[in-house]
Amino acid sequence: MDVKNKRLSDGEFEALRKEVLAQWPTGKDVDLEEAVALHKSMPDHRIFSKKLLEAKRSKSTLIQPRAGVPVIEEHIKLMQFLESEGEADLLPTTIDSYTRQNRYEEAENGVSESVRLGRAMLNGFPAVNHGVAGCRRVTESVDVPIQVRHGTPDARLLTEITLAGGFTSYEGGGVSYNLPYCKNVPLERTIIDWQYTDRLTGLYEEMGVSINREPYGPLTGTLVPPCISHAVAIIEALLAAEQGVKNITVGYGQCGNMLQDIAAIRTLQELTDEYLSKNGYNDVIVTTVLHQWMGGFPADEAKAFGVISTGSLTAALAQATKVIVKSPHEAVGIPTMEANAQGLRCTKQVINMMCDQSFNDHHLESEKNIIRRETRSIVDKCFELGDGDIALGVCRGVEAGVLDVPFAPCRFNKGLMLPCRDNEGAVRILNTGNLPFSQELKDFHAEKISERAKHEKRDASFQMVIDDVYAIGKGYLVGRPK
Amino acid sequence: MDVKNKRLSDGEFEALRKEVLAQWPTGKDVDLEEAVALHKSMPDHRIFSKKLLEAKRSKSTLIQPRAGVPVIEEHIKLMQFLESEGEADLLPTTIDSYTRQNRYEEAENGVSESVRLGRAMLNGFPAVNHGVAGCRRVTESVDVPIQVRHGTPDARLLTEITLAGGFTSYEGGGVSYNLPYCKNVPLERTIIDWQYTDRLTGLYEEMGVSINREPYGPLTGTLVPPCISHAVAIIEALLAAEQGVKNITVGYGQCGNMLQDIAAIRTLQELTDEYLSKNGYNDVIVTTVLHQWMGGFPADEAKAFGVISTGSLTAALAQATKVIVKSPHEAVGIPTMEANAQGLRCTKQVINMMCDQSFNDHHLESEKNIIRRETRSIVDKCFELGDGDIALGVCRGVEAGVLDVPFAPCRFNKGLMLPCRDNEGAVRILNTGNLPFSQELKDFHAEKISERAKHEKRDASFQMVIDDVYAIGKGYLVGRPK
Amino acid sequence: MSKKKLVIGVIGADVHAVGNKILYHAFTEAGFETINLGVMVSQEEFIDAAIESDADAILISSLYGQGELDCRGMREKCDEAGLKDIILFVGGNIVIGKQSFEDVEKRFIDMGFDRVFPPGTSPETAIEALNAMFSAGEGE
Amino acid sequence: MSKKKLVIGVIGADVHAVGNKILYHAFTEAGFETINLGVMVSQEEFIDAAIESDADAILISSLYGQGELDCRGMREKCDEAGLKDIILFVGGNIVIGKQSFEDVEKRFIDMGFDRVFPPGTSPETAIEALNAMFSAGEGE
Ligand code: B12
Ligand code: B12
Repeated sequence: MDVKNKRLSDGEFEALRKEVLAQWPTGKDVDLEEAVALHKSMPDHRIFSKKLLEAKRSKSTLIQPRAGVPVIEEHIKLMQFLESEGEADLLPTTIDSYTRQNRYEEAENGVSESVRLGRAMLNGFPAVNHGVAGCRRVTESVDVPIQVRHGTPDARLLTEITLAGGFTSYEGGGVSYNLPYCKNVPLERTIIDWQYTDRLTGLYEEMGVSINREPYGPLTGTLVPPCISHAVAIIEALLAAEQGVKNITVGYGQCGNMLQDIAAIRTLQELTDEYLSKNGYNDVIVTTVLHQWMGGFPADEAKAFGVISTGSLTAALAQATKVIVKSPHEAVGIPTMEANAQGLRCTKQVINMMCDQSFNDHHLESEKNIIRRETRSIVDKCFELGDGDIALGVCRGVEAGVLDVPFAPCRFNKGLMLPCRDNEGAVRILNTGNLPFSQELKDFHAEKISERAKHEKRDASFQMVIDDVYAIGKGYLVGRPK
Repeated sequence: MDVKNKRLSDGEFEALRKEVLAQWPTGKDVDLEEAVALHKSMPDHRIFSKKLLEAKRSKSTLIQPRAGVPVIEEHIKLMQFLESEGEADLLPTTIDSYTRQNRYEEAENGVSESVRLGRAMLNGFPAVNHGVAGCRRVTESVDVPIQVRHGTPDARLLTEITLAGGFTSYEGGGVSYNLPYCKNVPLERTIIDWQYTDRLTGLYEEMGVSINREPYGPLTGTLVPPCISHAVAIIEALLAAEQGVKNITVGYGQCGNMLQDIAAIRTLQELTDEYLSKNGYNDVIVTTVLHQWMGGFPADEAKAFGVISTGSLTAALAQATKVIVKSPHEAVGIPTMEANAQGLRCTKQVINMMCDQSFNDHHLESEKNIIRRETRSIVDKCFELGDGDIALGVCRGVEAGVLDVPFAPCRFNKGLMLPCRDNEGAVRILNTGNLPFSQELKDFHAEKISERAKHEKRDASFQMVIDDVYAIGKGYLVGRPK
Repeated sequence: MSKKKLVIGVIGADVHAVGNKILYHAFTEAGFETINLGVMVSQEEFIDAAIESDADAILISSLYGQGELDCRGMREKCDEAGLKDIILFVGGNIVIGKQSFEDVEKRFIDMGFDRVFPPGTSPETAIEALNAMFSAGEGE
Repeated sequence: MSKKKLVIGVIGADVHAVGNKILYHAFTEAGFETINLGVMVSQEEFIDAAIESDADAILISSLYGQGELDCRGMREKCDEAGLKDIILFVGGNIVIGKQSFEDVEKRFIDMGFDRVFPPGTSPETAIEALNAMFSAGEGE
C-alpha cells in the first residue's frame, strides 16, 4: 500500500466512491448535491462548526454525552431527552460495534432482535442500516447539532450516509480509530480509508458546508500520556487539513491530575495550531475537547458522580471548547437515558460554577513545556521517518514504536511503552520503549516515578501499572499498595 | 452583664453547675469522674482529637456528614449505616431545633409523635431528653468518633450530658451559635454561657481527656466573606483556649471560588495559630474544617452532586483536616441515610483523587494577603474596642457593626455589610458598612465588584446580592442577569 | 384599591432568615404592605400581628423540618381569635425529609391552610398566588 | 498435577483489551497455562484453540454489550466440535445496560455457561472460581 499525505484527486475519489456506495444497499440513496442543499438549509444552532466557534469565542465549555440505541424511534426519544432533561449543548449518535466492523448483516439482525425482545441488543445506532432517511429523522428531531461517534476502521460508507443524513460533525481518524479499535488492520489501510472521509468532508467544505471533524482523543482511555494522544491528534489534523477539512476539534482524555490535564488541553490547542500553520494550513479552525476519565470507573453511582465532576472542573478551568460526559452507570453498562442526563446535569453544574474562574499554577508552564517537548519529539520523528510525509511517517513511526499506545489491541502497535502515575497522579512513563525522547526527558520521567516508588517503599514495576489501571475504579487516583 | 475573657474559677463553675444540671431531670445522671473514666477507656480510633491530629500529620482530609433523628434505635442505625456505607471517617449527632432552644418539653413531644407516626417529626437527636445512657448507646455503637453538632445559644446542659455520654467533640461557640441561630439573645449572654461549655471541656482536658471543640464556621452559610467567619473562629478559639481547651478545629464554609476558598482555609489555620500564640496559648492544637457550600442548593440530585464535588475538591487541595459533607437531598429535606451516604461516597472519591495533588496558584499569596489584612483589621479592632479583652471586645464589635454577619436573624447583628460575588465568583463586599477596613481594602472590594458590574452591564445593587443568593441553587456560581 | 396587607414570618424554633428577608423585599416591591415578624415566630405572634394590622393574609414560612408540629392548630387558633377565613399560606421545607409533595400538601390543606408551597418556591410564584387569591376574593 | 490449560479472549466485534491483558498476566502468574486469543475472537477461533491445545476451560470476555448475541450457540458448537463438558466461563459487561444480574446470569446459564461473572470481577475472584471448578472436577 502506498500511503502519502496528498489530497485525493477528484478522479481517484470518484472511482472509490462508486465502490463505497455499493457496499450496502442504503448507499444508493446518497446524493451529494442534495445533501449539501439540506445542510445549507439548516439553522445555525443545529450546525456543529458554528456552535463550537461561538463557544471558542466566548471561552465557554459545551457539554456532550455519548448515546446511541438500535431502534430509530427509541434513538429519537433518547436524543430529545438528553436535549431537554440533560441540558446537552451538543448531541452524539454513537454507532454500534457491528457497524464499526462493517458487519451490516449482523447489525440488521441486532435491530430485529432488539425489536423482538423489546430491549437493546446492539450497543449503538446502526446508521448504515437505517440509511439516509433514517438519519435525517434523527438529526431533524432536535434543536442542537449532532455528531457521529464511533470507532470504525473503514468508515467510508458510514461517512457518506451520515453526512447526507444531516449530521454536522464526524469523529475519528486513521490512527485513532485503528490502534484502539482493531486487531489486524494495517495502519496504511485505515489512513487511506480515512483520507476518503476527510476528502468527502473537504468536498462539503468546498461546496460551502463546514462539517466539524474530530480526531478521537482518548485512544485506549487507559493511562495514555498526553504526548501520545497529542501526537495522534496533530497528525490526524494534518491529514484532515490536507484533504480540505477546515474545522477540527482535537481531543484528550482526562488523566486525573488537574495540572497535567489543564496543561494538556492548553498545549493541544497550541501545538495543533502550530503544526497546521507550519505546514501551510492556515485557515483551519481548531477547537478542543476534554473527555471525562475514559478508563475503569467506580461501580458506585455516587463515586461515579465524583469522577464526573473532576473531569468537568478540569474542562472548565482548561477552557476546553467542549467536554464529553460520562454517566453514573459507566462501570456497569450503557446508561439509561435518565442516568445519561444525570451525568450531563452534574457536569453542567460544575462547569457553570467554574467557568468564570481562572487557573494560574506556578508549575503550569513547566508542565506545558514537558508536553510540548515530548509531543514535538514524537511528531518530528514521524516526519523524519516519512521523509517529510506525515502519512508515511506515522505508519513507520507506529511500526518503530516511536508512537506507541498503551494497552492497544492492534497487533501493529509496538506496546513497549508502559505508563504509570507519579506521586501526584500525573501519568508519566515507566518504560519509554522506543519513544524518541531525549535523555533529559527520560530522566524526568524516571525521576518522577522513582519519587513515587520511594514514597510507596516499593520498586516501580508492572504491578504499579496494574494498580493504576484499577485505582480510579477502586476510589483512588494513584494505585498505592494497601 | 459583665463579660470578660477570663477563666471561670472552680467556685463560679461549681455554682453554675448545680443550676445547669437541674434544668431537666436527665441532668442528675451526669457524673464527671465516671465520665472521665469512660473517655479514658475508649480506644484511640473513637477519639476525635486523636483522629484529627493523625489526619493533620498525614495531611489527609477526613469526611464527616450531618445527621440526626429523634428515636435512639433509628439514630444508631443511621450512624452505623453512615460508617459502613458512607465510609465516614467521623460522625456527627445533629441535635433537633427544640433542644437547641432548650424547649425540652416540645422535644419530648416530638419524640413520641415520631414514634406514633412512624416518621421523624424532629430535625435531629434530642440528646438532653435521651440523657447520658441514651447518648452512650449511640457513641458505643460505632467505631469512629462522634461529635455533637447543633446551634444552641445556651448549650450548657447539652454539653454536660453529651460529654458524659461519650461524645468526643463538641461544636459551637458564643458568637457562632448566636448570630445565625437566635433572634433575641444578647451576645454577652451566649458568650458567658459558652464559657461554661469551654470550661467544662477544659476540666476534662485537665483530667487527661482531650475533647475537640469546634467553633461553628459557616455562620449563615450565605455569602459570608472569609474575613467575617475567620474573625469569629479566631475569637472563639481565644475564648475556648482561655477556659483550658486544647484541641480546636476552626471552620469555614465554601464560598465557591477555588482560589479564595483555598486561601481561606490556609489563612484560617495560620491566623488562628498566630492569635493563639500571640495571646499566650501555646499548647493548643488547631485543625481546620471546610463545610461544603452551606447556602441554597440545586434541587436536582445530579446537580447537587456537582456542588458536593467542588467542595470536596477544594477541601482536598486546601488540605483542610476535615470536610463536612452535604447530600443530594440538601435542597429538599433532611436526607435519608442512603442519600447521606451517597454524598459521603462522592466526597470520598473526589478527595482520594485530589489528595496527592498540589495547588500553587500565582495569586494564592495575594488572596491570602487580602484575607489576612481584612481579618486582622476586624479582630484587632475588637481587641481595641474591648480595651484588650476580646470577650468584651467582640460584644462591642458586633454592636458597632465591626463584625457583621450577612442575613443573620439576630437583632443585635448590625446587618449593614452586604456581600456579593466578583467577576470570578469570589465573595467580596459591596457595602462595607462599619467594617474597620482601610481605604485600600475598601477600594479593592469596590474595584472587584465594579469589574463584575461592568461585565454584566448593570450597576451593583441589592439585586446583585439576591441574584447571588439564588445562583448556585439555579446552577451557577455568579448570579448574572439572564 | 388599597394595598393588601400581609403578615409574614418563620414559625417555631426556626431561624432560617434568608428566604424571609428576600420575601419581605419582594412582597414590598410588589406593592403589598408587609409586616415582617422575622424568624422564631409563635402562632400567637402571627395572630396578634394580623389582628393588630387587620391583615388580609398570613404567610408562614417553615424551613427547618418541624413545621408540621409547629403549624398544628393554627387555623383553629385563627378562628378563635376572630380571624375567620383569613388567608393562610405555608411554604418552605415544611416537613422532615424528601416526602411526596402531594401527601404533604394534603396534610396541610387538611390542617386548614389555603395554599401550600413546595421547597424552592420563587417569590414570583408566591406573588402570583397572592394576586390570584385576592382577585378570586374580589370576584365573590 | 500438570498445569491446567485455559483459552481466553474477547468475543465478537469487541476490542476491549485492557482486562484481557491483565487477566492473561494474572492467570499466568497463578500457574495456569494460558492461551490468549486477544480481542475480536469468534466462537470458531475459541473452539479451534481449545481443541488444538486440549484446554480445560474457555473463558470468554465480553465488555461492549453485545455479548448476548455473540455467545448464542457457543455451547452447542462446543458439543458439536467434541468439546463435551468443557468448562465455559463468561464475564465482563456481558449485556447492554444496567440489568439485574440474577436475570443475566440465568440467561447465560441457560445458554450453557458454567459460570457467569458480573461487571468488575477481579482476577482474584476469577482464579478462585477456576480453582474451585477444577478441584470439584478432581473430586468426581
Ligand atoms: C442556609 C441554610 C441554613 C443556615 C441558615 C442561616 C440563617 N439563619 O438564615 C444555617 C446554616 C444556620 C442553617 C441551620 C439549620 N438548618 Co438549614 N438550611 C440552609 C439551606 C442550605 C438554604 C436555605 C436558604 O437560605 N435558602 C435560600 C432562600 C432564598 O430560600 P428559602 O429559604 O428556601 O426560601 C424561599 C422559598 O422556600 C420560598 N418560601 C419560604 N417560605 C415561604 C412561605 C410561603 C407562604 C411561600 C409562598 C414561599 C416561601 O420563598 C423563599 C424565597 O425564594 C437549606 C437547604 C437548601 N434550600 O438548599 C437548609 C435547610 C433548610 N436546613 C435544614 C436544617 C435541618 C437546619 C438545621 C436544623 C441544622 C441541621 N440539621 O443541619 C438548622 C436549623 C436551625 C434552626 N433552629 O432553625 C434543612 C431542613 C430539613 C427539612 N425540612 O427536612 C434544610 C432543607 C437542609 C437539609 N436538607 O437538611 N441552615
Ligand atoms: C476503557 C474502555 C474503553 C476503551 C477500550 C480500549 C481498549 N481497546 O481496550 C475504548 C475507549 C476504546 C472503549 C470503546 C468502547 N466501549 Co468501552 N469501556 C471502557 C471502560 C471505561 C473500562 C474498561 C476497562 O478497561 N476496565 C479495566 C479492566 C481491567 O477491567 P474489565 O475490562 O472490566 O475486565 C475485568 C473484569 O471485567 C473481569 N473480566 C473480564 N472478562 C472476564 C471474563 C471472565 C470469565 C471472568 C471471570 C472475568 C472477566 O476481569 C478483568 C480484569 O479485572 C468500560 C467501563 C468501565 N468498566 O468503567 C467501558 C465499556 C466496557 N465500554 C462500553 C462501550 C459500549 C464501548 C463502545 C461501544 C463505545 C461506546 N458506546 O461508547 C466501544 C466499543 C468498541 C468495540 N468494538 O469494542 C460499555 C459497554 C456497555 C454495556 N455492556 O452495556 C462500557 C461498560 C461503558 C458504558 N457503561 O457504556 N471502551
